[in-house]
Amino acid sequence: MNRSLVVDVLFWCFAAGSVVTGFLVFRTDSMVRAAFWLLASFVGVGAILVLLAAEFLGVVLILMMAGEMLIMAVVMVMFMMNPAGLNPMFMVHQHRFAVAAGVVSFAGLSVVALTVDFPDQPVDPSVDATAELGFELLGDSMLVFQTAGVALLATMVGAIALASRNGRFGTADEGSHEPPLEIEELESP
Amino acid sequence: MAPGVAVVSVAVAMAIGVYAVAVIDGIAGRLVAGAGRRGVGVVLDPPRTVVLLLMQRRHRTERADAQGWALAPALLGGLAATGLAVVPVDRGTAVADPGTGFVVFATAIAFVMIAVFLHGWSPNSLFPLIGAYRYGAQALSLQIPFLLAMLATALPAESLAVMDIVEAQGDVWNVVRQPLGLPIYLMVGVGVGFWGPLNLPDGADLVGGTSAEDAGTDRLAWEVARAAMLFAIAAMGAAVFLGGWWGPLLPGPVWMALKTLCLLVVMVASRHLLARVRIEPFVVACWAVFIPLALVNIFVSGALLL
Amino acid sequence: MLSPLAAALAVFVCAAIAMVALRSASDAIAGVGETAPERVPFLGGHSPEVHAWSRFHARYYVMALLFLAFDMEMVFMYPWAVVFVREGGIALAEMGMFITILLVGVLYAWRERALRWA
Amino acid sequence: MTLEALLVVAAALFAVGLYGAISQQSFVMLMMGLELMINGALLALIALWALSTGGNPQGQMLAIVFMTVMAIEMALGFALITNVYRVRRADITEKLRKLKG
Amino acid sequence: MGLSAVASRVATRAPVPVFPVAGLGARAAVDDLLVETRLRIVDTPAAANVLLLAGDVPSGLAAELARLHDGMSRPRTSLWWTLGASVRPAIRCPTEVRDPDPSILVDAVVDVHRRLLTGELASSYPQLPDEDAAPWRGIGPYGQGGTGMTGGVPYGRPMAEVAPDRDGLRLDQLTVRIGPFFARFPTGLVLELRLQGDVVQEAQLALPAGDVPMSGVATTPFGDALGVPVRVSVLEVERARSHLRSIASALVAHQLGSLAQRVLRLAGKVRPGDDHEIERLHRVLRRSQVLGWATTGVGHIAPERLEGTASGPILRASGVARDERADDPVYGGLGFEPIVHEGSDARARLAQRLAEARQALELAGRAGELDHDPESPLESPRGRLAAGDLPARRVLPLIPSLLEGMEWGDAVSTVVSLDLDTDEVLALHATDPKVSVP
Repeated sequence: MNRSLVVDVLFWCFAAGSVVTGFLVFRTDSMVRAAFWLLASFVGVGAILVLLAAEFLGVVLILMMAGEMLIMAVVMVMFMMNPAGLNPMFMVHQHRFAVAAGVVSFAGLSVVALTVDFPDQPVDPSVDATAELGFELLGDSMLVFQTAGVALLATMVGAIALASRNGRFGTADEGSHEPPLEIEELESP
Repeated sequence: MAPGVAVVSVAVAMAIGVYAVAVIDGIAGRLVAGAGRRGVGVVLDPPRTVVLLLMQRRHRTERADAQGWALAPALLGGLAATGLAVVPVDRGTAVADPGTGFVVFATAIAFVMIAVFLHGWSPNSLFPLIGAYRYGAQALSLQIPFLLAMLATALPAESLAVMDIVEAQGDVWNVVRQPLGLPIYLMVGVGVGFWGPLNLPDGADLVGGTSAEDAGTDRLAWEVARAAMLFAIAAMGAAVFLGGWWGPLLPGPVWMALKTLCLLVVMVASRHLLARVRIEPFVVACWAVFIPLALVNIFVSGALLL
Repeated sequence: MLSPLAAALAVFVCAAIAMVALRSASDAIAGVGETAPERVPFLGGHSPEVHAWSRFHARYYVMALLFLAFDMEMVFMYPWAVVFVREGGIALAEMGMFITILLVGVLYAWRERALRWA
Repeated sequence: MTLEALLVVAAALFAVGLYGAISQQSFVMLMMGLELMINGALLALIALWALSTGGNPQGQMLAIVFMTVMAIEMALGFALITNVYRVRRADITEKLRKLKG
Repeated sequence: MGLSAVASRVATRAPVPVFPVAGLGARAAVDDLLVETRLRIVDTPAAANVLLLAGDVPSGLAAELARLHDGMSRPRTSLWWTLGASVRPAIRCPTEVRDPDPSILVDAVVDVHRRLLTGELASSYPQLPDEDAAPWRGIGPYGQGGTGMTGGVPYGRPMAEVAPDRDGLRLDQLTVRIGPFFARFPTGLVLELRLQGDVVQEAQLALPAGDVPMSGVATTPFGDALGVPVRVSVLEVERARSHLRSIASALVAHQLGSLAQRVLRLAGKVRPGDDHEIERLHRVLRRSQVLGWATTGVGHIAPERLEGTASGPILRASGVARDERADDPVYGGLGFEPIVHEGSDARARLAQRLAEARQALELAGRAGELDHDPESPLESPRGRLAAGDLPARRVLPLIPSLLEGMEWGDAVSTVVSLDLDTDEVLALHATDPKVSVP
């Protein structure tokens, strides 16, 4: 079988898969499923990256997303009412506007993609992209690399300070008073 | 490699591995229990139990996530197979040897947490649910030490292909270069395979945890997938720490098999020798002890390499 | 002929399908169907009052956030490991600095008791 | 697999993400929309890197930065959600608006 | 011969998955089944094909027993091992085994299982009617039995409600009743728990009332010793056995089943003067760290809280040297000194039992023909024993406050470390459904 045909078929499978699963994220009642649909969408994109000769980036994207989406699922279940979708639900606002924004952005971006003439300069398959990335990391982009480290440190400290209840400044919710209990019936379609 | 050959060879390896885990477990259990040497049972009980589980009707809970329940063992089994596929058996002989084989294996390990979480979430039952969340804590803490312990072995090879990593151990095995690496790898390996002292998601205090509601082939598929995962971890450990096919006299694949068996015995026997750990101290230990240790391992072995 | 990653994918897909097939095989042998009381989740004899699916309080959420940030280091370390020997001391120094910065975060979490929850 | 096709797929992912980010009431679902948008952007970036810039290593570097941004966004987002929920018991955006001041 | 016939023949030789329920006077016999290689003792009914009822299962637990039975996957059957009991179990048991010999029971179980697999014995029918937990179909926009996103009873059950938490996050609290057939607890112990995540927010004892024949309590040598003179060596060997069984169940709870088998075998064969055997066991346990990482600091009870409640090893593991045997002239003549451990946690209690088992065998070896005087105070393996004053009665009320704030695994370790006696817990159902907190 022709190799490029196989690549094409795989590409369209992964592309359709990642878009469809990306859409299903907002169409499922169960938060765990939503998180894992998003994971599937990322896996699809990761697979496309692999097809695009960015083998390392593709695989590492999938690797990273496993942990991130598990955390996503855990946090979503914590902070959603009816997290498992035992009752069907549809929690949206400005729905028509959102649909319109989605359609317009898709149309606009597609037009850009199809009309702008990008230079045709495919990556050289003989180059070891991972090693290239390593040299870039330690060479020209050293500053970016170290900045990322500092940003991640700031994130860790910030996230812990925000999320943890018991910090050195006392209890996080001390002095706050709970809002009165309100029963809201949310619209269902 | 032709797709059919790839799939069949991994399937055979998986079957042998799962059977080996069951037999080693049986022998270790009998030795520790001080039971008599009625050896036939140890060898024949695993296949008999497989048939028994095939005849048991599957159990379903009310309002379960049926797809998730079906997917979880399938995912775990697929991940174990993928992990096995990237382990080289001999020089130039591997089912798959991608340039990023190492990362592929790490990805398979990372997805185990998805499989276990899904398995515990799906039945909509208390004990599986607690097991699932507990494994979340366990796996998130294990992940980084696991990746770091493995990563150190890639330094001398200058490559992320497992074949190159084994090739680079011709004169000295990585276990000598990085004495800290293998213990950490085995510890986290047992944790990833949720076995023995680190079998927290399926623990005895949760009367089976994520598999508490499993019956028949649900249970069979889950146990098979888990044993295959242990086997894949042992095989990868043998390849990247114990020099894979390198060894005198015997042909390479035999060495590989022997080394895998060694690690498998250590991992499987831990179940009969070590008590269940507590989840919270374990998480703290992972972050405060094992991650720094794994980093020390990387930097010290890196510095010695220069 | 398959590229190695495609072989890995094929192995994954086939193994997963085989596991699902194995799981479904017994439905033919052992039968399907159960009554409502047979579907009640096991709690040791009592039936649950509420669904187990709930806003489950995963108390390790702070550790999970720490993981989100710290895990990123792996993305940087893989390419680093590949070029480590060729780059030499500078690679060791740079990654040492990067990791030290990140470890400060872990140390902070540990000091704030963010890794404990019970 | 042409550059145009890749960019269209990326645009589709981005558009779905945008739809989610605008329409969802709950914070966490909103974040999923953002993630999906970043996902589309990442795909477009790598497509351009691979097929249009001849494998300039800075493209890969940028992709890694994207992933880092994604992680930081998630970590801080979840921390904020936790904090808001703890202090105000709000889990959807409307409630937060109502509680302002 | 067809494929399914071959399959069932192969499967009949596999270890039989059994879910045991230990009734009155049957705990020790059921625990000892762990060493049988032809059986596989499982913790959940879903995994079992045979439900083994041993001894008297009180009729007060009939509804729970029926639910347990229905939770088993098919093919399934139940089997009653009478062990001297006369009251029939509340569910139908097609097979009864009257012989107390475990090997005869194992033969019977294997035979029942064979007949079940080959179709000679029909899989038992559900005990409960095929009804949902609550009517729910047809109400609300999706038939969930209510309106709104969290309203109603989807699939027959309501959803959990939020409740405050020490963490400051108001998340769902699950109210569950665990027991009376939870494998890690003694039969009959029901804990009503409020769980947030895997942490126990609130625990209560919920012992159902019911008629329990009191016979089971009297069958041990300690029960006899309340009324008639009993050899001290018999009492002390029984004490060592009881402690070893308790250690075995702790080992099972910490996932060391095969080590537990070794301990149970030892419990079955110890004789007076076998204290060196326990010394060896002590070395093994120290090596395997059971007494270490899994139990240190778990289930800590401040010694002052034990005043007037628990006696026996639990008290002595908190450093209080109180033992009824110290006041007994017979034991005084044997040179008895109470053993104490510091720590007050699960680890100290395990170590205490191990040390006392060794001491008991030593004493038994020295006791010779001496008898225990029924008038003297009696120290059972679980503490002071007198007519109508069961040790479990004093220990049970400690559990609720002890478990609060504990992670589930630690909670189980704690309950296991208290070594509650099944017979005593079941007997409390009969006499006093409300165990009051002292």
